Amino acid sequence: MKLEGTRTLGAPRATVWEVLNSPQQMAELMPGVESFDVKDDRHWQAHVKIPLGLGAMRMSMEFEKLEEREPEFAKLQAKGTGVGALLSMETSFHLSEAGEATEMRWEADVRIAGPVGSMGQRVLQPIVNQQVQNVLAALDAQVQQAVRG
Amino acid sequence: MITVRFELNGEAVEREVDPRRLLVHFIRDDLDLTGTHVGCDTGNCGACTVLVDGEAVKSCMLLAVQADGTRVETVEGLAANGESSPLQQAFSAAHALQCGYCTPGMLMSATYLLRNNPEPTEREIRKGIQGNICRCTGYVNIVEAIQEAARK
Amino acid sequence: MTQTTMEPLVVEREQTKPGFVGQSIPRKEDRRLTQGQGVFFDDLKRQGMGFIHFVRSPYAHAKIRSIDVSKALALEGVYGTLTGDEVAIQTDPFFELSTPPGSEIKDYALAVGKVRFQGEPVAAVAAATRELARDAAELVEVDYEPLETVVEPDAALAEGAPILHDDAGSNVVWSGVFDWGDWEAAKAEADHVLTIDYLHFDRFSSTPLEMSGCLVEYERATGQWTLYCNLQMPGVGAIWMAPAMRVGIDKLRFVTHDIGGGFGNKICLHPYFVACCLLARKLNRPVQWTEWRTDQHMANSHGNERVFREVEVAVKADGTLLGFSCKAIDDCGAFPRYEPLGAIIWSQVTPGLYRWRNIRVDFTQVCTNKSPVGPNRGYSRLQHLWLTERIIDLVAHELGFDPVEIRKRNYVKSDEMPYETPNGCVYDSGDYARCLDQALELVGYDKIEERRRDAEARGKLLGVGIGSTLDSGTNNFGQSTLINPELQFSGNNEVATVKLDIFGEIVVTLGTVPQGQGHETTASQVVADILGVTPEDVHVRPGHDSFWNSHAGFSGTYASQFAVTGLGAVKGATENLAWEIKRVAAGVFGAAPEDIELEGGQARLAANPEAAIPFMGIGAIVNANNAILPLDVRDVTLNCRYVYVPPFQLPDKERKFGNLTLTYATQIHVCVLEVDRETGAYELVDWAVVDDCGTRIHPQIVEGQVHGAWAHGVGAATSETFAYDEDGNLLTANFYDYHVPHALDLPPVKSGWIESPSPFTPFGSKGMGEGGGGAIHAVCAAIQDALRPAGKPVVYDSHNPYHRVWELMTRPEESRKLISVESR
Amino acid sequence: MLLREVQYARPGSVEEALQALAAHEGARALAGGQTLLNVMKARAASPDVLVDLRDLEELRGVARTQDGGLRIGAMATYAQLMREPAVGEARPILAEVVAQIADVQVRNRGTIGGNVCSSDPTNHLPPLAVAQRWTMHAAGPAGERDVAADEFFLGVYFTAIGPGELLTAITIPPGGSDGFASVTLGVDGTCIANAAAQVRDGQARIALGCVGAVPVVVSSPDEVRAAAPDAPADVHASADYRRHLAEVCARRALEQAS
Repeated sequence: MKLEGTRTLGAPRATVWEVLNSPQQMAELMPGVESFDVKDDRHWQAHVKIPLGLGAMRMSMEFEKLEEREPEFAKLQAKGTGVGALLSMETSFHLSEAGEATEMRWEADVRIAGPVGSMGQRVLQPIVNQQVQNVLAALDAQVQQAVRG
Repeated sequence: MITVRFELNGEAVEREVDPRRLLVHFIRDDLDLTGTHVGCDTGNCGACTVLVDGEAVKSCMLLAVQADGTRVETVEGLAANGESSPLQQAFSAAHALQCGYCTPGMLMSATYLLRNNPEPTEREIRKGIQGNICRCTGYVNIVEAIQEAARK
Repeated sequence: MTQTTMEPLVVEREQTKPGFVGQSIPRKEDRRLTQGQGVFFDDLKRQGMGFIHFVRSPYAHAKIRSIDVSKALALEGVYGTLTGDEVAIQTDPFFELSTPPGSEIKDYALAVGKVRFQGEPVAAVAAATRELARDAAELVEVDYEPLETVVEPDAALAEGAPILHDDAGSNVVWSGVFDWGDWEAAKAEADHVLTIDYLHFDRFSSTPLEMSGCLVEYERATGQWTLYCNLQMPGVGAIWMAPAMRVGIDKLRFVTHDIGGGFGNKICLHPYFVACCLLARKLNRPVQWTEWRTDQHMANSHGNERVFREVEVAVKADGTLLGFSCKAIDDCGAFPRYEPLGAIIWSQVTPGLYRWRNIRVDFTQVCTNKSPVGPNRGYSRLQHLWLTERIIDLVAHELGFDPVEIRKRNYVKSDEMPYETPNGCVYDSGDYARCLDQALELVGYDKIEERRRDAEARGKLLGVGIGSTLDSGTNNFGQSTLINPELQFSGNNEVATVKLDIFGEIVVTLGTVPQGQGHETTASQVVADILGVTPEDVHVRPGHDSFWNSHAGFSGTYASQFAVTGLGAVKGATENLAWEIKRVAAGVFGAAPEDIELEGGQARLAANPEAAIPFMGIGAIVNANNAILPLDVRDVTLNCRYVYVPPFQLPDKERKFGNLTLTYATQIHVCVLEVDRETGAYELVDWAVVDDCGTRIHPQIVEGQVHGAWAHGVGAATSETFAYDEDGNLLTANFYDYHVPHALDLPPVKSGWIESPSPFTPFGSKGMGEGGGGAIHAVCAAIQDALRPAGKPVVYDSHNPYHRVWELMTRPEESRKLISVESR
Repeated sequence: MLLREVQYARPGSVEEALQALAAHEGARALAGGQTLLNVMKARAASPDVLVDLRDLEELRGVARTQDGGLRIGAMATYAQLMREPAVGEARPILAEVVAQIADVQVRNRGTIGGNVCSSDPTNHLPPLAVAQRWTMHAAGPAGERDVAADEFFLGVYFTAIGPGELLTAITIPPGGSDGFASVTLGVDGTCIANAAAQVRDGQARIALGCVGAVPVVVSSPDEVRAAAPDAPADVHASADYRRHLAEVCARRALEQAS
């Protein structure tokens, strides 16, 4: 499943870069993070509980930073296990200056492997879309917070 | 463990049960009534259909603890003293079963249908057994058997 | 009759008096099954039994770096685990049927070092309850290194494709060219050559409602395993399992009772069963495994998926078909298992129902990262029959012939029977044109144009389609040698034992493994007629047990053969018993056996019916009072085992030529459907099917099989598919997305029949359970007919869900690119 | 089929139910269970405590409201809605639509509250709720509150019913004229696309299911394509085909409503 989009964030590029590259700040972006460990500057691990009305979906996520070109490009890989499914996601983002603001172009390739059971495809794609929107909204908020200092 | 008490085919049952145990496993594994079958893991096939307080339900979509205080009927309760009911006889006469695996659930859905609608149309019969998958018969003779039982 | 090169097979049939054979008597099985008293393997329990849950791969292709079972073992109530490493030490790879490269594939009970399809078992856990076993399975930690995945057969053959089996060094399992007649000459002689670039026969299975599984007991003292299970072909299961487990074949006792549908999908259970046996031995306790629905969809046998490319058809101006040529690429998934038998079994019906004599098929079977395939109702023939039907319809569609007329012109005629096909098979009997006429009449074909106009007024496109197929029954296993000349299989056999017990009970033991076909009933009809009793007097033991010693190497219930092999064995055994009874009675009366007749449960002097001994007396004399018998009758056992062996010869390996099956039943379907112009959704509005399986032993059971085969075909054509994404994830892993037709989805069906008795079989009957997939093609043809006004798209797939119909009608030019005609 | 460990509570009143829900963060209300238990069987979601609402008779009532609408208890089953004369009088479309859900057995257990709270994009009732502007009544630790259907559906398996809250009833305002159309997998099967429409005072309001995480509202079928950019693709329909079906359903639902 390939997703992509562009979003303008109301902060200088350096600020946005900082938020996106701080594991701790990243942790704040993700929904339902219960614990977060920084193994080294390229590897992190998180336990997340994606809140769904029917009960939480628990996953264990491993992150690896694959590539970075400060301050304009980074590529991350995330692998999640749990719920009888495997999630792997490769995300990259390009930051460019847009006056005072920063334009972020992002791409994500999400793959879900495993017997997703009765949840099935019909709901997974909307769930992923929804989580991406949550992350982007949280990013916005984080960036604003960083601007405010 | 939680204590459940209910009436099963006219007899009182009282057991301790793990709350996570589904009614179908409780009936089959704990109460040893193996006529109720499991054919899927998503509530689609209807092989596990039983009547709870007179209503057809899939016993794989009900926890055993939810049966507490109810009246449960399974396929084993259809034949009085070993004498097949007219519906069971009609299934045999019309060759409405081959492997017989879906049959208990199918009979329970048909029993429910005929109790509530003694003279169903063909369409109503088909709608009444829509929740029961049969992989052997193409439903042709099942529909005929239920029609035949209704006539009697 | 055409000249045949095989020796005559004709069976002399004596006149029999009217009896139970031919009547639809009540089924013996029904009472227990309708009262919830059936005995299915999952109903059985043993003290201290462990429940097995398999840990399965979420990846379609990955290396296994490590497996850690420690957390699972630490859970209270867990009895033990089994991993691929243990399996690799304790067993040998299963026997492979193929020649190289397929023969080099190593297939074990659990994945060893690598997984090759999603759902492949990598470890097994046994625990005190089903729930705990699943809890523990979740605690097994497997470290995978994902590998590139290949899911399309074409891609698997491409240069540089990821290789599934390094030992084989190629994804090809088997390949070979079948060339009969003279295709090049036929093409040169043709007035039109039609070319179809691509046809696809989709992946699905019959998904029996009862899941696969077993309860295994291991006896330390003797090293004996007993498997209470639903394996539908135990003889072959034992051939796979015993050598792999390094034990003698008698160490594996298979017991079946009631089975909730098989359809071929319960033939290849041996990997699971070996894992269960190893756990039973390791844990020294009974264990049971019941597959789950999701498991069955992900990892049990799928039907063979097949792509046809470069299909060329030679046609005369008058519509006479001269022959065809094509490439067939068969996708067997991750492991061959029963394959590559599918690479030859289609050739039982090489020309379909048609008289073309020049046929060339370049066949390749390939592995992909999908679930392994296995026999599935209509196994390997329905793919090929679908091809022949698709060809006929596309020829009619493109060259302007009437689909009915072109069929009748090219069908093998009834007066040409027995008919030898280009590859030496002998079609025993049949009247295809008469079946087609009857089916057309049942749907009111003469009024179809009126209905078409009526549908049009409602915004619907009405289409009519024909599917005409053969159901070849009673295999000559010699066909396996056309795949691998080293194999030592040929002919076929089935066993029955009929005995008269001490109190006069008649007991029948079958070698077969019924799954709903009513063998107890039909066997009792045959026995009753021969012994002069009623079916109620005959007890047929339900199910199968290796320890009954009433089976042979090919015993089982598969491939449309019971009415011939099973009942042939019952007839033979009962006739032997009847003769023994007569000898005993003759000994008592001082008469000749020929003077004795059997009637009303008695043996009596034909000339003086007052002089009679009830069967109870006969049983008592032989078993408990034999001193009164003359010496020359003391060899009588009243326990008669008979092996039916059909009259086959070895096929010609060089020419891939020979008689591969004994009987050919016919099924002709006519489907009428209406397509919604706005959505591509369609509804089946009428259906007729006419069956001809020779003499019918039990007409109601025959009709039931026809209905069942029809429903499977409709499901496969409309809503049942095992679809994978590019990463090898199965997208239809349960009954939500894999939609099995329910009672509202299927229209009432009109069924008819004719009887063309087989000249080759004991009762004139033919095997008929599989049906040949006629319904699948009927839907395809009807869609093609309906969409004619929408730019004449070409129906190229056997599976046509709404979205595909929508694509066909909105972009007809896309599918039309697949077809071209060269006319001279 | 085999659930993770779970605790079970069986409150006797709404108050007790709210207490039970508040007592555990991982507690979830169990109504008919026809979705929840299935998701638990797949072990996709695993609540720690199930709070069974079966004894809450006060959640089962169906009655006409003074303005001619309907007030339906969250625990009213589909089968009950098919029988209730009040539904037939006030909003016959509701009985028609619930009759298409799954099968007899599921309709005997499944509830209107469960259908909207599970918020599966292929469910029948969310688009109907949005098109007809249902009001959802929730009870929670902070008292009762009403949520408009427009604000109720937040995502897949995700609604405005927050932790510790319970949907108690639904009010359906008095009708305009209604329509519902779907394309399903098999007759009366899972929806591949669906749409509900209401025409009131000449104004059309159409809600589409299946094309996003939550129902998408349009006022004309011509707007469907633009309004559903993220329609999911699956084995039954590509995104484009699903949008097309949504447009057809919108048109048919509107036609029925007009």
